[in-house]
Amino acid sequence: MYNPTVMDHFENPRNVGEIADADGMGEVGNLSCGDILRVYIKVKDNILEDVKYKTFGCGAAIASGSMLTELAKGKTVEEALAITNNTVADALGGLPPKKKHCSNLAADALHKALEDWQTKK
Amino acid sequence: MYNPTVMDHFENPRNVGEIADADGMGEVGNLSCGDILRVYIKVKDNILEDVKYKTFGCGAAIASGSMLTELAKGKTVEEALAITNNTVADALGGLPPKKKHCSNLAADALHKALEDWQTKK
Amino acid sequence: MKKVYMDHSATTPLHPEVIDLMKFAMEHVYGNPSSLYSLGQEAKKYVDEARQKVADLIGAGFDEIYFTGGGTESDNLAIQGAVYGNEKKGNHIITSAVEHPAVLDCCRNLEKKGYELTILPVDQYGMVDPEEVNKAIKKNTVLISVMHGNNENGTIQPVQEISKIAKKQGIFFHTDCVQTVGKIPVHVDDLGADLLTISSHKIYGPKGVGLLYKRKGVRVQPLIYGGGQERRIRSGTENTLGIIGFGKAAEIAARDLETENRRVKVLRDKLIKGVLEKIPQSYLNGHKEKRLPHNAHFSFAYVEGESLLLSLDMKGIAVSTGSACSSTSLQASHVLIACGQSQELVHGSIRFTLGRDNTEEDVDYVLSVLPGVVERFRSFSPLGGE
Amino acid sequence: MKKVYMDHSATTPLHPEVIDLMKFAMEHVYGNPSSLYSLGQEAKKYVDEARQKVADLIGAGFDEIYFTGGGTESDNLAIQGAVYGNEKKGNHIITSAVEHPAVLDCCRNLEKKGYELTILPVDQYGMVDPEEVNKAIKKNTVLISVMHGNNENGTIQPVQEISKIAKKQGIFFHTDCVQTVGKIPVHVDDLGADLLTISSHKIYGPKGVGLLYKRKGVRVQPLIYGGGQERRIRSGTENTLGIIGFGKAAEIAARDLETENRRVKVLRDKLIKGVLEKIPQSYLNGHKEKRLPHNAHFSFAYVEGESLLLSLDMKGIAVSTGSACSSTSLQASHVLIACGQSQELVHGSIRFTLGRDNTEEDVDYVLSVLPGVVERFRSFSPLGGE
Ligand SMILES: Cc1ncc(COP(=O)(O)O)c(C=O)c1O
Ligand SMILES: Cc1ncc(COP(=O)(O)O)c(C=O)c1O
Ligand code: FES
Ligand code: FES
Repeated sequence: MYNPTVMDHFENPRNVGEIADADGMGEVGNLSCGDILRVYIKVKDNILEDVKYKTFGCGAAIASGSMLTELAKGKTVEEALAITNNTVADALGGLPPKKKHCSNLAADALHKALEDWQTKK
Repeated sequence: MYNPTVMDHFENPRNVGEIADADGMGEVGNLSCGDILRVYIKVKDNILEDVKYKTFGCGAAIASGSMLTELAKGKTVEEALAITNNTVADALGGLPPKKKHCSNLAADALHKALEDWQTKK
Repeated sequence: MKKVYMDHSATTPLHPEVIDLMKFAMEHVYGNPSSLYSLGQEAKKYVDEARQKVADLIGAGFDEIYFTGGGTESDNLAIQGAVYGNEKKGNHIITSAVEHPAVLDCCRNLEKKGYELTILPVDQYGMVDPEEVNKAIKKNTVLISVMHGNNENGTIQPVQEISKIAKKQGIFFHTDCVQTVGKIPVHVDDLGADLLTISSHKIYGPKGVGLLYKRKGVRVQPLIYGGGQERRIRSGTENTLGIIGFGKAAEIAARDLETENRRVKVLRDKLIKGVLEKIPQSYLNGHKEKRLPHNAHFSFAYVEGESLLLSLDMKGIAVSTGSACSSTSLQASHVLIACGQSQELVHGSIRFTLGRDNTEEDVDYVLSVLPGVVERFRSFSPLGGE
Repeated sequence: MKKVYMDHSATTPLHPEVIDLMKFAMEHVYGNPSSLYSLGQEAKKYVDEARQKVADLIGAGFDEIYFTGGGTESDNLAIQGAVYGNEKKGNHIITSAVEHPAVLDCCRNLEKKGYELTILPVDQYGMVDPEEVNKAIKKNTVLISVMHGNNENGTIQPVQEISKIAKKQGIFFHTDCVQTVGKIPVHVDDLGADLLTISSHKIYGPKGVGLLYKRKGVRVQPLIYGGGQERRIRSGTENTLGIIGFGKAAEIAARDLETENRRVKVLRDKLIKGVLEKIPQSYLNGHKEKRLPHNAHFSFAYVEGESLLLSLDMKGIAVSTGSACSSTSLQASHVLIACGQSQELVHGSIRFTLGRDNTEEDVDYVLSVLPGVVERFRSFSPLGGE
């Protein structure tokens, strides 16, 4: 069902976990499937120094979270804001049509985390 | 589809043909299938001395005609009148349900031939 | 005893290559294609491969193929599905008098339920006149269904012309290609079909599997609801083994179409010539040129088809009479009746349909046996000959 | 890698004896059962033999069996057929919230078309209360459809009591026995069924073939019209190969029912015990005693089913999550929701269904692998554990 890149990120998800003293946290629940993804960010000098995630979600959600953290880490806030679900899905080499919304989870959670950081700042 | 007795009478039908100077002739056409069976009889001293038939009909019609002529031959007129489609079908060891009407053809044609003989007498 | 199977329009034996693949699949492909684990996805891969092969055979898109339980189901899904799925467009159906019962009885049933039905007449060859289609169209016509090649007398319909008329009026066009696919080119765009039926067991694949081609955008309501397989159009666990065999059969049909049918046509022509020469009062049914390459369909005066069939069977020759797909019914062929043939002549009709396994010897054998058999039954018959 | 298939409720591999017979049939039984010549009649004989075997399996009469293209089609034929065929009797259907989509979606579609539908609730085990059936009956109730055993949580319904109520009121009773046949005794008279569904591929027969049992005298309108096969109830050339395999599978199911299911139940009980002991916050779904002998269905808090399934697959274990028959859908199991389980817990549900090929080693292997996998995903989860 999933391509090898997705399966790799599913088997060995990068950056799973929490950041205790995170600067921002975003959680998104997906209505259509009931899954949840949470992203933690650590921002320093406008750079996303650390990005971690946790998910209660399907294979695509796990892989999307993993890919998202890899994409976002080390990016500027502006660059991070430009990451969309398509960026994630493309970086994963594509997701099955029914699983497109799973990459939304990840991108949306990141954006929420950035908002959170913005308000707290 | 047909049992061995039917197949035997189909392969080697008895008494096929016409009786040139028949005392009675009966022809029946079946509406449900379009088939036709004709019976010729020769009656002497109230006995069916000879019985012959021709048919434009299915395997069951051919076998029924054959069995009918065998059953009727040598019988008294009264005995012949008592022959029904069931008599014929039973003597053949049974016919498939959809083919019950084929034995009607034979029995009815005999009865018509007997009527014909009666009126001509 | 010599065995000659000449009823390939009724069904065909499995092609040896189909058997080989199915034997493999029986042992190794047992997952449910809807299952997410690898065993299931493996089965899905095989089903998708088959889908691509049948799509290729008829020039369709992968996503335009819907596997079903056979040609009959596909016809019903096309017709009931298009009619129920487009109730706003209209409630009038046009079909022809020579369709397979899978189309005709399905349409008649809709008529009973209140839909309007026009059954087009045919000429003596069983051919529909496109002009008649034009005349039959009403404001509320939603579907026209005319078969590609006839299963009894082998006549090929002017499907292209009919589909053009349908298209011009924005009416969906369905064509039953069960008898033509693998025999003559069948291409969904050339034929202009919105919906198209194929059955596996007529092309050396297994029975109980068929497909509906549905052009993208054509709305069809399912007949069968459930797990949502076949993109919600036909629910039910996929008949993986059947589909795999069907796919292989389609691949072979595409590969061998030309050579095989050229070969069979030569045999068929010899059969027709021989029969008409050797047997007095024998008539070829269907169109002389516009006919399926493997079909030879005759009426013999003064003999009844079933007895002929049984006698030929005793001599090892398998053929059919009347409407082969429902030969347990007693009714005379509706196709020949529609062609204006007399009831009696219709009763004496026999269909020879040749196939891969037939040789010239088979034809010679039939030609050596048939005249005597016909002659014998004529001698039993109260009709004619007097 | 060790391979453990524990998704026998999704589908089963072909039984070796079924394979042998089907291999033979592929080469030798190729006539069309409707054809009158010997090759056709020979095929008919095989189909009739299979018909007798499936009839024997469920205590039905030979003439009460109608072969179809699968369990889904049989459910649809039973429901749509009985409803359309008895419009004078009424237009209200009663079913349960835990039916397979083949029943539930079929009923919902009828509701859209204007029929009345009552969907009965179930208790926490997924059990229908016969008293609820009684209360739901109206003057215009024409059909009650309640499944025998549930395909997800394995709960066995009080079908006998429900059918008695139906009978008393002169209402037709249909029961989906796809999951129970071959697992526990299924006898049409004991169950009091007027209509009953079975699918071949759940009992080690081929996919794409099933049957509808229809008690003599029960009126059913066909879904599919055509050549009039299956005594006019289901037209279409018979899936001879599939039917032959189905017949063999039925014979084996009857023969091995007791011994095999006693064996499987022991393994299943060990699996349940082990999982509940080893994995904290794991819950057994379905009824403890009134459940199918091969079914073990769990919910694990804080984990999502698909990722569990994929991880187990990587370790060679094939199981399913949610509604297995349509696991490509994202919806959470309607069965567990109907049982009142929370969305999140439902999401972490996994079904193990054991079968002929499973051994005690398989169970031990699962018990050695599963706890770690669950633990790992819990560590990924933003839920719980905090
Ligand atoms: C023209 C035509 N349409 C439909 C069918 C039905 O297909 P199936 O036998 O797969 O049900 C047949 C053959 O039986 C046929 O010849
Ligand atoms: C209870 C139940 N009913 C019906 C079906 C559908 O049967 P089939 O897969 O043969 O279409 C299934 C399985 O898919 C089932 O588990
Ligand atoms: S299905 Fe819910 S996140 Fe993928
Ligand atoms: S079918 Fe006509 S006489 Fe038998």
